[in-house]
Amino acid sequence: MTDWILFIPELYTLAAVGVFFFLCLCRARPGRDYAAAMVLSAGGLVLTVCTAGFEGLVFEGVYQVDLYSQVFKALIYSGFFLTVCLCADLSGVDKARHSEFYLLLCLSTLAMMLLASSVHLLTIYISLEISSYSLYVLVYFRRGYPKGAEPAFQYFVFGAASSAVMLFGFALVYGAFGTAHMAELMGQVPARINEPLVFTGFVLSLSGFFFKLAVFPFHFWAPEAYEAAPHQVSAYIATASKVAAIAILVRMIAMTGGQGDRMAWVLIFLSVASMTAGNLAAMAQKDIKRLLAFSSVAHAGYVMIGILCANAMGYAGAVFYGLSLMVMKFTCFMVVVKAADGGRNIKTDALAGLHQRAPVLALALLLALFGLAGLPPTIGFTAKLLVFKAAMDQGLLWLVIIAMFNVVISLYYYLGVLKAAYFIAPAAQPRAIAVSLPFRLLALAMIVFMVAGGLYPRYMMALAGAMTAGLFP
Amino acid sequence: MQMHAAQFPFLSTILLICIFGLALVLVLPKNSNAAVKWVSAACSAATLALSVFLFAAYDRGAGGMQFVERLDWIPSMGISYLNGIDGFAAPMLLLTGIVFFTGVVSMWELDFRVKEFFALFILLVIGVYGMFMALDLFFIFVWFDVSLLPMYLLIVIWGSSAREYGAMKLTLYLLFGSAMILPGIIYLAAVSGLETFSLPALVENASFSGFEQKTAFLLFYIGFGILAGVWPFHSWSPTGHVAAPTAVSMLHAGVLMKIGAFGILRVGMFLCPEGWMYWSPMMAVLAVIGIVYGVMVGLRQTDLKFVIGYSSVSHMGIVGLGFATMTVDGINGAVFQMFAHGVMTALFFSAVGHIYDRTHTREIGELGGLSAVMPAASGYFVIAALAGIGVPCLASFWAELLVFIAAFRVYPALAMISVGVLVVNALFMLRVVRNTCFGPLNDRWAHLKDMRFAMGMPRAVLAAAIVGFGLMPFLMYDLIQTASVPLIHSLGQAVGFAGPESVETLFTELMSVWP
Amino acid sequence: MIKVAVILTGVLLLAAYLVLLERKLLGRFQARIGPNRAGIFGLLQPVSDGIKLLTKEDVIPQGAHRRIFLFAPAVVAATALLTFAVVPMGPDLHLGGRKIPMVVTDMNVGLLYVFAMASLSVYGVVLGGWASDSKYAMLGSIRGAAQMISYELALGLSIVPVVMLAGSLSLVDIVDAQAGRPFILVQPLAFVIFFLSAMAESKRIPFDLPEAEAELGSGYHTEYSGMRFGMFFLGEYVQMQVLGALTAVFFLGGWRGPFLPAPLWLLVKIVLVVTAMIWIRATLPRFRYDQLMGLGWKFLIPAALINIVITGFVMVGI
Amino acid sequence: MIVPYTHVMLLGAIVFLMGMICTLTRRNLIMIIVGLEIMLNAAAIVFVGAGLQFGQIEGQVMALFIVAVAAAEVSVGLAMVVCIYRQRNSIDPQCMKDSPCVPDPKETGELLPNA
Amino acid sequence: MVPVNHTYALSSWTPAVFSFLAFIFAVFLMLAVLMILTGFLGEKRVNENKLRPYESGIIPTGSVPLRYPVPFFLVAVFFLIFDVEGAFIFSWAVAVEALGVKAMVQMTFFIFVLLMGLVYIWFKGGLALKEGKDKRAERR
Repeated sequence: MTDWILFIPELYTLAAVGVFFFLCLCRARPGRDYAAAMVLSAGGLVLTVCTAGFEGLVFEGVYQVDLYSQVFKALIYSGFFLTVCLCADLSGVDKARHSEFYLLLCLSTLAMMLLASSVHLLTIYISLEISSYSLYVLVYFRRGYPKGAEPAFQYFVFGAASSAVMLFGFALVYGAFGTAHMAELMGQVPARINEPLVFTGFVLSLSGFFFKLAVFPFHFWAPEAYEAAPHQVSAYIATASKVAAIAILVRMIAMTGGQGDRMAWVLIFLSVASMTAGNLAAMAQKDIKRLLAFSSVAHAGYVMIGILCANAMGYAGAVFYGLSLMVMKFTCFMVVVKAADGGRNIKTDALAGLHQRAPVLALALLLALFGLAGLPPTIGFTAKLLVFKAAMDQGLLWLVIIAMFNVVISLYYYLGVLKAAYFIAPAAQPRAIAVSLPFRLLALAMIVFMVAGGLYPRYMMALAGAMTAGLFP
Repeated sequence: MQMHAAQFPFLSTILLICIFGLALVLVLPKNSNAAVKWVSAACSAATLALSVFLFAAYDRGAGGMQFVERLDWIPSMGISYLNGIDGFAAPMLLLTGIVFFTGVVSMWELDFRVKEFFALFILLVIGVYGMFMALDLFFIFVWFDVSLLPMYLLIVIWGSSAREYGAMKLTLYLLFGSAMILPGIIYLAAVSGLETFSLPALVENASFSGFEQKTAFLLFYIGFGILAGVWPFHSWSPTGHVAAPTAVSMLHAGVLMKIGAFGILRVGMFLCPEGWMYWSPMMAVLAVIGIVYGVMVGLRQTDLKFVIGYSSVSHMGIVGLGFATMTVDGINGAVFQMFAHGVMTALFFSAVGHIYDRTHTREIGELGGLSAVMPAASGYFVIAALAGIGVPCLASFWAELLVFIAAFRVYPALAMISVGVLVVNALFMLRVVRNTCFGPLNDRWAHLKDMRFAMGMPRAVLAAAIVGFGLMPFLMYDLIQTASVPLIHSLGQAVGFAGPESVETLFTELMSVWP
Repeated sequence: MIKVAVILTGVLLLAAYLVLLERKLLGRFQARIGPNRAGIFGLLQPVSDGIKLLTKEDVIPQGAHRRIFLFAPAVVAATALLTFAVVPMGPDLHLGGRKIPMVVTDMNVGLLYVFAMASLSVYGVVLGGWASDSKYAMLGSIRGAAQMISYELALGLSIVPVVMLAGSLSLVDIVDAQAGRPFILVQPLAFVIFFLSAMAESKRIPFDLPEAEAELGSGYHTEYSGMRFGMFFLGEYVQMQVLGALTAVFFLGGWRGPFLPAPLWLLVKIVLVVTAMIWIRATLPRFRYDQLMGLGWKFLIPAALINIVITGFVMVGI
Repeated sequence: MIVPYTHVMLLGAIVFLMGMICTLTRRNLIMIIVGLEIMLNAAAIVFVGAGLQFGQIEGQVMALFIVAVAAAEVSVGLAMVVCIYRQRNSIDPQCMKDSPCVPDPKETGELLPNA
Repeated sequence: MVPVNHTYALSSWTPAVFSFLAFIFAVFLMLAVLMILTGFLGEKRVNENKLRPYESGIIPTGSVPLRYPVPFFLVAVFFLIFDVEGAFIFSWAVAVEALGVKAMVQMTFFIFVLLMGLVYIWFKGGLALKEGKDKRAERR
C-alpha cells in the first residue's frame, strides 16, 4: 500500500491546482487570485521544506522520495513561490486569465516535483510532458504580443520533437534491458553503456532534458520563448524549469555510473558548443530577456561540465549550480519585471539610471550579473568552482580553460547591462521605481543569499553533497 | 615555510575595519557627502596605522609567516580562511595602506555620486588587502576578483576620457587573466590529490610533476601577468589609467599592478618552482621588451597620464626582470621596486590629477611654468618624476640597482639593453618636467592657486615615503630578505637549483656601510 | 468462406430492403402508400433502384480533387460493411466434429474494432465533402466531422458499463454474458445514451445535420451521383443495420431468445431497432446545430461518465 | 512472438525517421504536428515490441500512455495553430512575413487543408 | 509492473484471421466491382453546367475554401483529449472486478478530473457552438 505521507507535498500542490481551478470558474478578480497564489505557494514551500527528510518508495517503486528529490522539490517550489512574488504586477497577462495563469504555473510545478522523484521511464516521460505543456501554453499568455502564438508554437514544436526523440531513446533502452526502473537499470547500464544500441538509446533519451535545459542543439526556442512570454513566465522557465531539468539529468547520467567514455565525449561536445553558442549569441542581444535566454544556454553548458564528470563533486556541483542559477536568474528577472513598464519587453538601455530609480534593485542586479559571470564573491563563483574542480579531478584542464574563456566573453555583455544600470543617463527624467517594502526585503534576501553563497557556501555545499551521495549504486 | 601563531588577528582587523567602513558608508543617508568622506578617511587612516604597525612589528629575526590566522571555511573542499604575512606581503600591506589613505584624501573634492564612489573604492581596497594577506588559494582568487570588479564601475562612472572603452578593455583583460588563474588554482589543487587549497600546505606536502608545474606556472604567469602589465598583455594599462579618476589611477597603478606581480610571486613561484625556472628566460625577455616598449611608446606621448601609464609598463618590466633572475638580489629588488613604484606612481597620478583638476588639460604642450603659480603641486610632480628616473636617495633607485645587479649576472645582454633604454627615459622625463613645471608660463594658468595644505597632505605622505625609504632602504631590505632567502633556498632543495647562488651579495655589503 | 458470403449477402440484401421498409413505413406515417409499382408491394423496388444508380452518369465536378472524390464513398460503405465481421450471429455450430463459430472473427478487441470502423467512416464523409469543391458539401462535411467525433465519445463511454459487466471486449463474450438477462434491464441509462449517440453517428434524423436537405442540399454528398451516391446511401443503411445489430448485441442479448433460431432472433432485433429509428425519423424535427452538440457534450458524456462510476461502485460491492 | 524484436525496432526506426523528416522539412504547421505524432508512435511501436520480447506488460502500458500524451500534445499544438491562423488572417500578411516561424502561404500552399 | 506469463494476453488475436481477411477481401471486391461497373455503365455526356458545383442553381460565387469556424477546431481538440482518455477507462473496465476497490477509487478520481475538464470548457464557453454567436470569437 502506498505510503501517502511521503506524497504529501504533491497532494498539497494538487489541491492547490484544484483551488486555482475553481478560481478559474469564478469571476476574474486578479487581487484575489494573487493572494491565493501567494498563500498557497508559501504554504507549499514550507511544506516541502518540512518534508525534506522523508525517504521511501511510492507507487510500486516508480516514485522515489529521498533527500535528493525532496531538496529539489523545495527548490522547484521556491522557484514557484518567487515567481508568484513577481506577480503583484501581472500586467503582461490578460486580467481574465490570471487564475488560469496560476493554475498552469502550479500544474507545471507539480509536474516538476513529480519529475524530481521519478525513477521510472514512464513517470519521467509523463511528468516531463505535463510540465512542458503548461509552459507551452503559458508562453502564449502574453497580452497583445505582436508575434502572437508563433513563439509559443516554436517552443512547442521543439519541445515535442525533443520529447519524441527522448521517448524513442527510452524505447531503445527499455528494449535493451527489459526494465524501465531506474534502480534496475542502474545495475545493468554501466556494463553495457558502450554497446551501440544502448549508447544510442541513452543519447537520444537525454535530448528531452537537454531541451528543458536549453543545451546547444536544443536551444533555439529559448530566445523566442523568453522574449514572447510574460516576464513572470520567463522567470519561471529560467528558474524552476531549469532546476527540474538539472535534477532529472543528473539522475539519468548517474545511471551510467560514469562508465561511458563516448557518452562523456558527447556531453563534452554539447557542453562546449552550448557555452560558446550561448555566449556569442548573447553578445549581440539588445533585449534583456533575449540576452538572459542566451545566457541560460551558456549556463546549461557550464552545468553540463559538472554532470559529465560523473563524480560526486560534479553532481554536487551541478546541483549547486542549479541552485545558484535559480537565485541569480530570478534576481535578474525581478529587475526586469520592476523596470518594465506595464509588462512590456525592455531593451538593455531601458535600465538606464536604475541606480537612482531603485538602488536596491541595482545592487541586486549587479551581484546577480557578477554571479552569472561566475565572479567571486557571489554564489555563481562557488558553483563554477565546484564544477571546475570536478572537471579537474577528471583531468579536463582544457575544458575548464575553454569554460573560463567563455566566462570572459559572457562578461562583455553582462557588463553592458551593468553599464546601462549604473552609467548611462536616462533620456528623460527617470521615473522612480516604486519598490514596496516586502519587495525590498525580497531583493535584500537575494543579495544576502548571493553573497553568502559566494563567501560561506559551506552548508549549501554539504547539502548538495549529501543529496547526490545517494545517486551512486 | 615557517608559520607563527598569532596573538591577535591583526590582519582580519584590517579587513573588518574596511568592511565596517563600507557598511557605514552604505547606510549613511544619500546626501551626506562630508560624512562619507570622513568615514572613509577614518577607515583608511586606521588601516594605514595598522599596516605601519604590522610593518614595524614583523619579527625580522624569526622570518616566515607571521600573524597567521586560520579558520575552517569549507572543509569538504579543504578550503580554509588562512591569512598571514611574510617579508613580501608586509611591504605590500604598507603600500596599500599608504595609497588607500592618500587616495581617499586626494578625492576630497569629489561631489558626484560620492557615496557610491567611496563604497566601491573601499570594496576595491578590501580586495587588495585580502589578496596580499591571504594564504589560501581560494581566497587569493576571491580577493583578486573582488579587487577587480569595482574597477569597471569606478572608471565608467567617474572616469575621464574614453572611459567606456578604457573600462571595458581593462575589465575584460583583467578578467581574462582571472580566467587563467582559476583553472590554474583548481588544477594544482586537483592534481595534488590533497583536497586542500591551503598554499603553505601545498608547498609543504604536494609534489607536482614538472609538466604540471610548467602548465600551472604558465597559467599563473599569464593570468597575474596581465594585471602586472607584462608586455604583450599590457595594453589595458595605459588606457585604463588615463580613463580612471585620480584616486583610482593611484590605487590602480600603485597597488593593483602589484597584485599581479605579487600573485606571480606568491602563487606561481612558491608553488611551481620548476615552472618558474623553466619559464624564467621567457619572463626575462618579455620583461625587457616591456621595459623597452614602455619607454619607446612613452616617448611619443603628449598626455601626461599616458606618459605615466607607459612608464608604469616599463617599471613593472623591471619587476618582471627581477623575478626572472631567480636570485635573492633580483627578488629583493623586484619586491622593493613594487613598493617603490607603487608609491611613486601614486604620487605621480596624484600630482597630475591635481594639475588636471585645475587646468583641465593633461597635454604637455599646453602646460608650462606651473612651478611659478603652483610651487607645491609642481614640487610633488618633480619628486615623482625624479623617483621614476631612479635618482639616488630615492626609493626606486635601490630597487632598480638591485635588479640590475642581479640581471647583469644572469642576463647580461638584456640588462645592458634595459639600462640603456632607462637612460633615454630619464632624459625624456626631465624634458617633460621642464615643459610642464618650468619654462615660460602659459597665461591661461596665471590665475591658478596653489594647493592648500590639507590637499597637499597626501602627496606629502607619499613623498615622505619615497624619500624615507630612499634614505633608509635597509628598513625595507631587511624585511624582504627574510622571505627571499628562504624562497631561493627552498628552490635549491626543490629542483636542484644551481644558478647564481649569491646569498651574500654585494648589496648586503653596501647596505652595511650606507648608514 | 460460405459464412462470409452468406453474411455479406445477407447484410446487403437487408440494407436494400431496409430502404424499402423505410419508404413504406414513412409512407404509412404520412398516410400514403409508398413505392408499390415494382413487384408486389414494391418488393422489386430495391433492384430497380440499384440498376438505376448503376446506369446513371458519374459526374465529377470541375474543381474536385479527383482521386479523393472517387474513393470517399467506398470508405463509408466499406467501414460500415466491415463492422459486421465481429457481430456474432448465433452460437457455435457443430458440423461433423468441427466447430464453426457463427461469426466472421471473434476478436478479443472486437469492441475497439467496431469503434475504429465507426471512426474511419468519418473520413468518408469529410473527404467526400472536401473533395467536392462545393460550399454545401464542405459545410456538410465539417458538420459531419464535428458531430460524429462528439457523439463517438458518448458512444464509447456508454458501452463501458457493458464491458465492465461482461469483462471482455469481445462481442461474442458480451453476448454470452447476457445469458441470464439482457443488459438493457441493468443498464437502461447506458442503453439510452448508446441509442441516441448511435443514431447521431449514423446521421439519422433528427441528427442528420451533415446532409440536411433543406439547408445544405444533401450536404456532403451534394455533388455525388450514380453509384457513388449509391454507396453513400448503402453505407448509411448498412450503418443502420450495424446500429441495430450492436444494440442487439450490447443490450438486447444478441442472438439469444426462445423458440426461434439464433440468426433469426438477431434479425428480428435488428429490424425492431431500425423500425424504431424510422419511427423517430417520421416523428421528430431536426435539431439545431448547437442543440445537437449541447446534447452530446453537456448531457450524454457526463451522464455516461457518471454511469460508469455508479456501475463500478456497484460492481466492486460498495 | 512471431516477429523478431530487431524487425520491430527497424520498423520503429524507419517510422521514426519518417516522422522526423516530416517535422523538419515540412513548412506546413499541421504537417509538423503530424510528423511529431508519427515520431511518438514509432516509439510506441518499439515499446510494444520490446515488451513482447521480454513478456512484460510494461511496453503496452507505455504505449497506452504515449497515446494519451500524444493526444494532449496534439491538442496544445492544434490550439496554437488555430491561434496563429486567426492572427494571420486578421493581421496584414506582409508584416507577418518577417517572422521566421510561419511559412508564407504563397510559397507553401495552404496552411490548413482547404481552410 | 508484473511480468505477464500468460502470453496469449500479449500476442495479437489469432482466431479466424483467415475468414476475417476473406471478409475484407469480399467487401473490397464488391465495392471495386460496383465502382468499375458504374464507370462503364453510366452515360458520359459532359457539359459545363453539369460540372459546376451546386449552389442552389446559381453560378457559384466566391471561393470554396471557407474558414473553418473555430468552434469546430475546439470540438476536435476536446474530442482528442476525451476520446483518448477513454482508452484508460476501457483498459480498466475489462478487468474491473479483478482490480478491485483501489483501482475503482483511482478511476473515480480519473473520471472526476475528466468531468472537471468538461466543466471547465463548458464554463469557458468552449461548448457554446451556436454558429455566429460564439462568445470567445467575440471577445477576441
